[in-house]
Amino acid sequence: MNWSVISSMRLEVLLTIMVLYQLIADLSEKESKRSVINFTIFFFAVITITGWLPSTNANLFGSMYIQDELRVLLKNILNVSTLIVLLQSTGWLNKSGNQSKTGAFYLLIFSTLMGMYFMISAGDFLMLYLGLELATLPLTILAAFDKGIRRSAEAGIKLLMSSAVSSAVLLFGLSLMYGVYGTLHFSEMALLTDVSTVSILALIFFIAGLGFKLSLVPFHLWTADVYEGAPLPITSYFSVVSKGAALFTLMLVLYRIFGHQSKEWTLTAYFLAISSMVIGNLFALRQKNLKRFMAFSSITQAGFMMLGFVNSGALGMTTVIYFMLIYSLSNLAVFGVLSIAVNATGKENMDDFKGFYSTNPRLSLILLLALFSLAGIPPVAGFFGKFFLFTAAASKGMYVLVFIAVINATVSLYYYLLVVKAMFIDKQDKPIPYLSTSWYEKAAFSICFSGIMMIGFISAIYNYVMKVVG
Amino acid sequence: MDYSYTLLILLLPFLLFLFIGLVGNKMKPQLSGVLGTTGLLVITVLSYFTAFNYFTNRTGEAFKATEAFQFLWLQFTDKLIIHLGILLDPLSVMMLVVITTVSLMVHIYSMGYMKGEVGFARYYAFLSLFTFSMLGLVLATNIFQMYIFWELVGVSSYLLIGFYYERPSAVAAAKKAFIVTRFADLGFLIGILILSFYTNTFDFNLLTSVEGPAIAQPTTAVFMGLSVTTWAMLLIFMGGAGKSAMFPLHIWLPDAMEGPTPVSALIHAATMVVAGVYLVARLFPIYHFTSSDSLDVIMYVGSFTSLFAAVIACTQLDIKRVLAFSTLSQIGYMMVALGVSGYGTEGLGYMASLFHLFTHAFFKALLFLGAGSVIHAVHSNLMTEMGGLKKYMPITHITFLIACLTIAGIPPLSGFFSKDEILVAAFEHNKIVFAVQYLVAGLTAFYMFRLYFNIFWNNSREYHHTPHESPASMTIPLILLAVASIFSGFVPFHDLVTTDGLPLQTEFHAMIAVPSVAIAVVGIIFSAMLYFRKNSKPESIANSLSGIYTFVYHKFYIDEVYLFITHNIIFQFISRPVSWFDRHIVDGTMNLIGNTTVFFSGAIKRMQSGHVQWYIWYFTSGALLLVLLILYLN
Amino acid sequence: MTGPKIIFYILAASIVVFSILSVTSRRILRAAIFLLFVLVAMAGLYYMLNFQFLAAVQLILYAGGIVVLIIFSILLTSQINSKLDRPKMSHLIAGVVTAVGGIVLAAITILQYTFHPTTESPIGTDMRTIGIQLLDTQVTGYALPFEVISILLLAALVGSIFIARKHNT
Amino acid sequence: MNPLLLLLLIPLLTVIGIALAKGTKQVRLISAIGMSAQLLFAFVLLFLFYKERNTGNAEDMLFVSSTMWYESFNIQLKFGVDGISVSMILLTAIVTFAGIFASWQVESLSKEFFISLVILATGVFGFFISLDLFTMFLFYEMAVIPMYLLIGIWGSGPKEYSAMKLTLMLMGGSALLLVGLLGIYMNSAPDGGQLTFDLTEIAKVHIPLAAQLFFFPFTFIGFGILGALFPFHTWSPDGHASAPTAVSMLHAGVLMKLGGYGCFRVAMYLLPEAAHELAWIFIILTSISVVYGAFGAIWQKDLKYINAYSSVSHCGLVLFALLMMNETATTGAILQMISHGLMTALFFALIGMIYGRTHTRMINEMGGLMKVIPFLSVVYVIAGLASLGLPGLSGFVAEMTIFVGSFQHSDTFHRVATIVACSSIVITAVYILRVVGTLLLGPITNNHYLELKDAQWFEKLSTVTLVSAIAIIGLTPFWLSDLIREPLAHMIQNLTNL
Amino acid sequence: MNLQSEIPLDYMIVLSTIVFFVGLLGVIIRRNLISMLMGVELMLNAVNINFVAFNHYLFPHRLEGHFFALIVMAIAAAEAAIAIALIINIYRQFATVNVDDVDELKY
Repeated sequence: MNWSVISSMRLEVLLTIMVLYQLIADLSEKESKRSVINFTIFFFAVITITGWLPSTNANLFGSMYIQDELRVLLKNILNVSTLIVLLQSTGWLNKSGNQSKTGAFYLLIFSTLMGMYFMISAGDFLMLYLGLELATLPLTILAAFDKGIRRSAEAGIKLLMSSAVSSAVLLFGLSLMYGVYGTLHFSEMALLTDVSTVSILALIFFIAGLGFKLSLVPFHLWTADVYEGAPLPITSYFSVVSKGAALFTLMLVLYRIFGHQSKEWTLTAYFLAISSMVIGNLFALRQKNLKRFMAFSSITQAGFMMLGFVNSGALGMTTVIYFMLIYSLSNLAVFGVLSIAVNATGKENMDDFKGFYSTNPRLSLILLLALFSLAGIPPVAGFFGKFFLFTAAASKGMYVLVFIAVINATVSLYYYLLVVKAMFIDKQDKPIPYLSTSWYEKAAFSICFSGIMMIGFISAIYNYVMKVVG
Repeated sequence: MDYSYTLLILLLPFLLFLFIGLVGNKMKPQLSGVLGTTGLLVITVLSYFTAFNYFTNRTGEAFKATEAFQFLWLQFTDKLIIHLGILLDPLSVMMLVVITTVSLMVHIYSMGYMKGEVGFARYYAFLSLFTFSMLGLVLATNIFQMYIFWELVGVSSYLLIGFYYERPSAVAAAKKAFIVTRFADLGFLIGILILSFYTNTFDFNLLTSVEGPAIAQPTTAVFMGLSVTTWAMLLIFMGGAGKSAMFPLHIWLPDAMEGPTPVSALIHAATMVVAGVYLVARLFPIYHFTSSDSLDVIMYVGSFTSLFAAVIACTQLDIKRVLAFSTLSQIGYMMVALGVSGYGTEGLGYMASLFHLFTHAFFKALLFLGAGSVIHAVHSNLMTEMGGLKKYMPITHITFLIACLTIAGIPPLSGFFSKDEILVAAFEHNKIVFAVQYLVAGLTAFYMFRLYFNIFWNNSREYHHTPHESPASMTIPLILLAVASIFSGFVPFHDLVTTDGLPLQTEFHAMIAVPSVAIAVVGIIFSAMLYFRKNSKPESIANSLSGIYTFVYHKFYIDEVYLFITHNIIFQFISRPVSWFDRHIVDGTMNLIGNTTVFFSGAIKRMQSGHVQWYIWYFTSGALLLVLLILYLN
Repeated sequence: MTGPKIIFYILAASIVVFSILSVTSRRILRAAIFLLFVLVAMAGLYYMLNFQFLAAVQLILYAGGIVVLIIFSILLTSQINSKLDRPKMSHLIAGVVTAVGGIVLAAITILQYTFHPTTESPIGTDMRTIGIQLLDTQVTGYALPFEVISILLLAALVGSIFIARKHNT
Repeated sequence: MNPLLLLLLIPLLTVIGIALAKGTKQVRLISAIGMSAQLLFAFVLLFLFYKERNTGNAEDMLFVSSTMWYESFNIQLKFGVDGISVSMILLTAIVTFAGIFASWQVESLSKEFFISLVILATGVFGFFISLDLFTMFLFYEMAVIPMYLLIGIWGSGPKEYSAMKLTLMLMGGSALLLVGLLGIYMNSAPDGGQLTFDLTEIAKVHIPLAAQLFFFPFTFIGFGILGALFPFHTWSPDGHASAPTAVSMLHAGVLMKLGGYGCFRVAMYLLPEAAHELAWIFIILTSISVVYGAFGAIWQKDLKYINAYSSVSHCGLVLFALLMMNETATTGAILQMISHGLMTALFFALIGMIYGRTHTRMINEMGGLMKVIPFLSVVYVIAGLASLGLPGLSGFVAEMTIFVGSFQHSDTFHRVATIVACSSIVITAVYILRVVGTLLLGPITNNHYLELKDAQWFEKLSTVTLVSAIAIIGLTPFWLSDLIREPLAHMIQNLTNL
Repeated sequence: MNLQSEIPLDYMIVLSTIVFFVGLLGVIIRRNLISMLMGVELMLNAVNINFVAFNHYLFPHRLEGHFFALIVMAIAAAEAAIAIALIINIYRQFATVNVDDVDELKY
């Protein structure tokens, strides 16, 4: 264990320290929760920053742990999203009932994040599976975190049951892969190029397992219920970080290891893309509860991400990462506004937001921009993300798919506009009163806002992603 | 000789229009009137000067058409170019004189007639606009410039008819006039398009010159038995017929009498309505050389219209309408003359037609202004409410009588000469038409004197306030015009305005002249018998053939037919269904798309049943299905 | 018909039968017991495949741990002699179709594929090698998973405690 | 620095200014100043353009400046103008200027209103100056989306429905468009080499016919929807009816022109062979919409609906002329865009002002307004005369150029279609005069119309601006048609000799 | 002892497949949360059979499958623990462990 190992694994190490700190802080009664929160956020900000420091590529533990520029970037994206989630969660944690949950909350969050780290920089399927479980099981607890609230408990058990089955299916696939390839080390599997029915079966089972976390149709049905039932910070964590980790993992595995089976998995992505976009839209149309609404919107967005997978080249990979980055910031902006409103009033229905603009112009403007970004309206970032995804798909000549996608984009615009309508156009006699935002939330918003406005115009960001993907 | 000053003739009225139109309502009404009149006086002088110059120094044998001036206005293709310019040839110069004269008279007359009307300034602005566009029309160097001013004339006529815009009938009449003529203009436009497509030019000189593209290379293309050029010329004539209110496009003219009487005198008697004649005359060479068929059409249309109108005129009670119909019938004469005319030495009809246009302008204007002065005195249009006015308003009476004699064609008044020429031309060309026109001559005399007797003689009734002679501003124009209509017959017209610019030999045909005068006299006597004194003969006659009478009285119900077509066909059967179709079918489909989407989203909502076991089932079977798809189904 | 064969068939038969019983029997406690039998049979299978350590872990962890947990929770949540209501028809049909279809699909796919075994010489499965590899950081070493799983267990522990304890605190 | 960038900079500064402004007065003032500056600069640009041409710069595009933006996709920030774009920019500047003053009385949320209005204008300006398909598309959507808020918040009647319908249909159009653009992009380098979004570059290469045939409908219909192409025009009546005055002005006056412009600049210019192959379909559609729109307008009672349908008819004429693909007709089409833009903006402005006074738009509920609000009525008459093609006003010039140009087509089918299209001038006359007759003339139907006030200064300013523009074009069309024709010469050549 | 010679690999795979889907069947048809959990355990064990079998039959030169199985067992245990906790939680809230009654979140 020399220094270089530590430096290349610094994120994991630091995070472990965080976990342990939370354990201790939770046990020791004298430390006040508020200081714990402050310290945690400060410390995690430090972690996020250290992530951006230059790091050396490494291949540790018998290539079970791989660290390279791309993986660092992916982790950093997750870090930033997580940081925003934490910033936004302060409001929720400071609520009277939740004080006692702080320690457990952070511990679980960080352990899941750790799991995602390992998913991303896994060097073989064992680590990947381990990371996956580490990223899933604590989340089931978090989903059920609102103790004494039936919906939360329901969300927890639903998530656990379906995720257990999904991971079993994934495992079944892995076992078959093991039988076919004789090893589960990426480095060795990448060399093997034979395509057999079994390997395809295994691959699809594997995709199904990750598709579950990515909430692609038809593996998505837990999404809406869990999003609705879980406490709001957890929901946003689900919709951005956990989804992102699954996406990145799937991407790394498919592009880097199963490149020789690209024909099959692009086809799979084709079907998944269409089904996710269409079903997600159809359900989102009729939602009144905004958390549930966001769930289906995120399903649709996942469908759009699949468009990038249809292109099995570097272009596809780049656009997917780029889109995920933009999607995270936009979605987090939406959830930020929601969480403020929900924490203050407990209202989370679309109709409650009627006349929101009259009372909270700033928040509604941010929400407006975020929704436009999700809908892909220029000049905000989402437009660029979507456009490049479409380009990626079109460059493989998949014009039909692109056409379906753009039509779905239009449909999605419809329901995003419904929210806008509620906020700006509709009136109600008692709208949500003016909501004050804490400094943490302000910071979170400023990150999201600048991201949404800037990313599109600064082509350097895209170029950087492209360079990293190589 | 440099005619570039003629630009003023066009520019001045336009500037007057802008000036009076913009600041007219700021200044005293009278002032704008004076302004307009003086302006027009200048123009009149200028045009007389031009005419004098032009006709006195003819270079060589024939009159040459000279383009006084022109500039590029708009370029379509490298060949098809719209110039705005001034073309001086006998025709246009003659028209120049007519228009300016009558217009000046009307301007002066209106000073008295329109005194104290609201929108006096507006009235003069419109008059100037009309004068401008009419002059532009006759001076046009190319057919497209003509079309431009053609439209402008239509609009100014619209504005003037609708001058009393608070009177619904006036508004309706204006609308009708505009739309009918607009419809005719559509024909004109398409005609232009076709003509220009084959000849690739707009320019009159090129079009009408004998070796020009239109005549030298007539089109071989044939459509429904007529050459394409013929179609083009017919369509163009359609435009002319619209403006000149030839049957069946005549319906707007009687209603147009809703406008102020001087306007009727200017636009709907002397100048604008003869634009159709002018148009045909302008393009006469093409008509003559390339499509004699269309000339026949023109002849028959003209002849029918003249008879038709004359018959109606015998029954009308509104004096302005009587005059309107007589105008129709006179224009019919001109058309006939054009239709029967030949070219060069054969060009008697052409000359006669324009001669009649010339004289008609004066005496018809006179008639209208006289009628105006009567109406001004009696405050009514109906001849049944008049009678015995000769002792109240002597000047009007005399001048009106002169006018009536003129139009009836009593020598040596001008009408006699022009009408006589026309009859001669018709006689030489087509006997039937001649017969018709001969009959019409009699009818004309009859209904004009019916009018005259009913107004000035007949029973002298009591008026609630005694009528009195109109002010000088109105009587002076009457006198001047009377003079004009007496002597204008002696103008050596056949030397000046002919098809080819060369003087035309004409001799006096007693065997035509005498009968025509005779029938006129017969007509006069007949009407004198009926209307000189109050008696019951007219009623008895009317009753004896009541069916025909009412039929004629309602102008053969042509208006009703039109009403049916416009309202029931176009409105009910086209545009209403169209808008329904748009709302319910086209828009409906758009909404349907949305609704189906919503319906589907409702239909599949059971998928999210809330039972985790079903979620698991969807998950696994979905995965298996994918395997099936990827592995075995492709 | 050698001994091992017989034993295998017995084990296999018992695994299949008991697993089916455990998902079909309507007395939940019995179901748990059947599950226990399945697990034990599997331990035997592992043992036959020379994975003694794994077999032991199977016995301890599953038979000793999980099943006890399950039974415990059964006792906590429902009366012992209360019968489970029989499955809904729709569920039954859907489940059977999926299960059978899955079996057929997977079996066909797998059986028509011939696996190629390695040519390298086998490595022993005695405790020593297992122990060394478990804590080795080199290739074929499993130190990292070992560490990670500890975090997982920690998280699971904290989480379960948090959820399970009465929520008034 | 490229002078064109000012066209984007001024509005952006205006937006910032408005955002910082306090109170309706300041907001109005700033937006008025900004848009006046924009108008001024548009004229300056015109003169710069002439100057450049006179110095003998014969490039197709002037003031071209391009900076690479997205290297890997070869997306550039490339701007440049030719005669057509300059004239369209002029139009936009004028209409926006008039629009600001026409919406002088917006009180509720005035700040937001003007901001979104100016953003809309920015999108339009950007669209007209950009030479890169990507930025073009970006600005296109940027111009369309503010409509939703503008109609939804400040609109009237069933505003939510109309706003949503309009936005969705237009966005559906841009969805088609997106596919088309991507298709063009992917085929922009048929014989290897770097793909590009650059209009001028793509125009040089020959896109394979199959691709052209596949993507032309996407592109043309995509733009055509915004150009109110039958049968995709139904957003227009509802949208206009519900939109507030200035929005209708900008939308009908400027935004719909994006459609025609794009159809020509992108669809036909880049996919010429397909344009030739498929023109006949769209010629039929457009000649239908010319007559259809006019007939539809006859039956309407609501002023805005009448205008919307007449817009359908007029814009149909634009596309119709474009499809004739000869120099004259195309010139006419562009002229028609400009003239219709001005006319319809004027109409909507007037309708807004009349509505603001009488609180109804139903013509049969009004009458005799000429007596009480002479100024507005006279202007309305002028607008009406312009739209029925009275010589001396812009409409005549445009329509005649179109008709003559279209009739020059050697093919009989085209000429017959032209004659059909011609017939619209009569129908137009019918509905225009009907409106004028019932609305303005005749006796006053409603007695408390007698108290109505005539136009205020800002209303006069906005209407007079438009009227004078219409009159200037109508009286001296030569310079404009020259400005437009000059770039067309070789574009058409590119279209015709394949 | 050594089964390779006695029992073909396919038997093992078929066995595991059957168990796997039987477990799935249990998850789908059993409406008691606890018996669903048992179904899940069955599935995991089926997977373990695969790993162990492949390891033993095909790739005995390394212990990958073996260790994988080991890890899976550990995770299964953790999963079971969490599941029990959540089930108890549900039982507190809903006073039942019948999954059909846990459907407040739907559509």
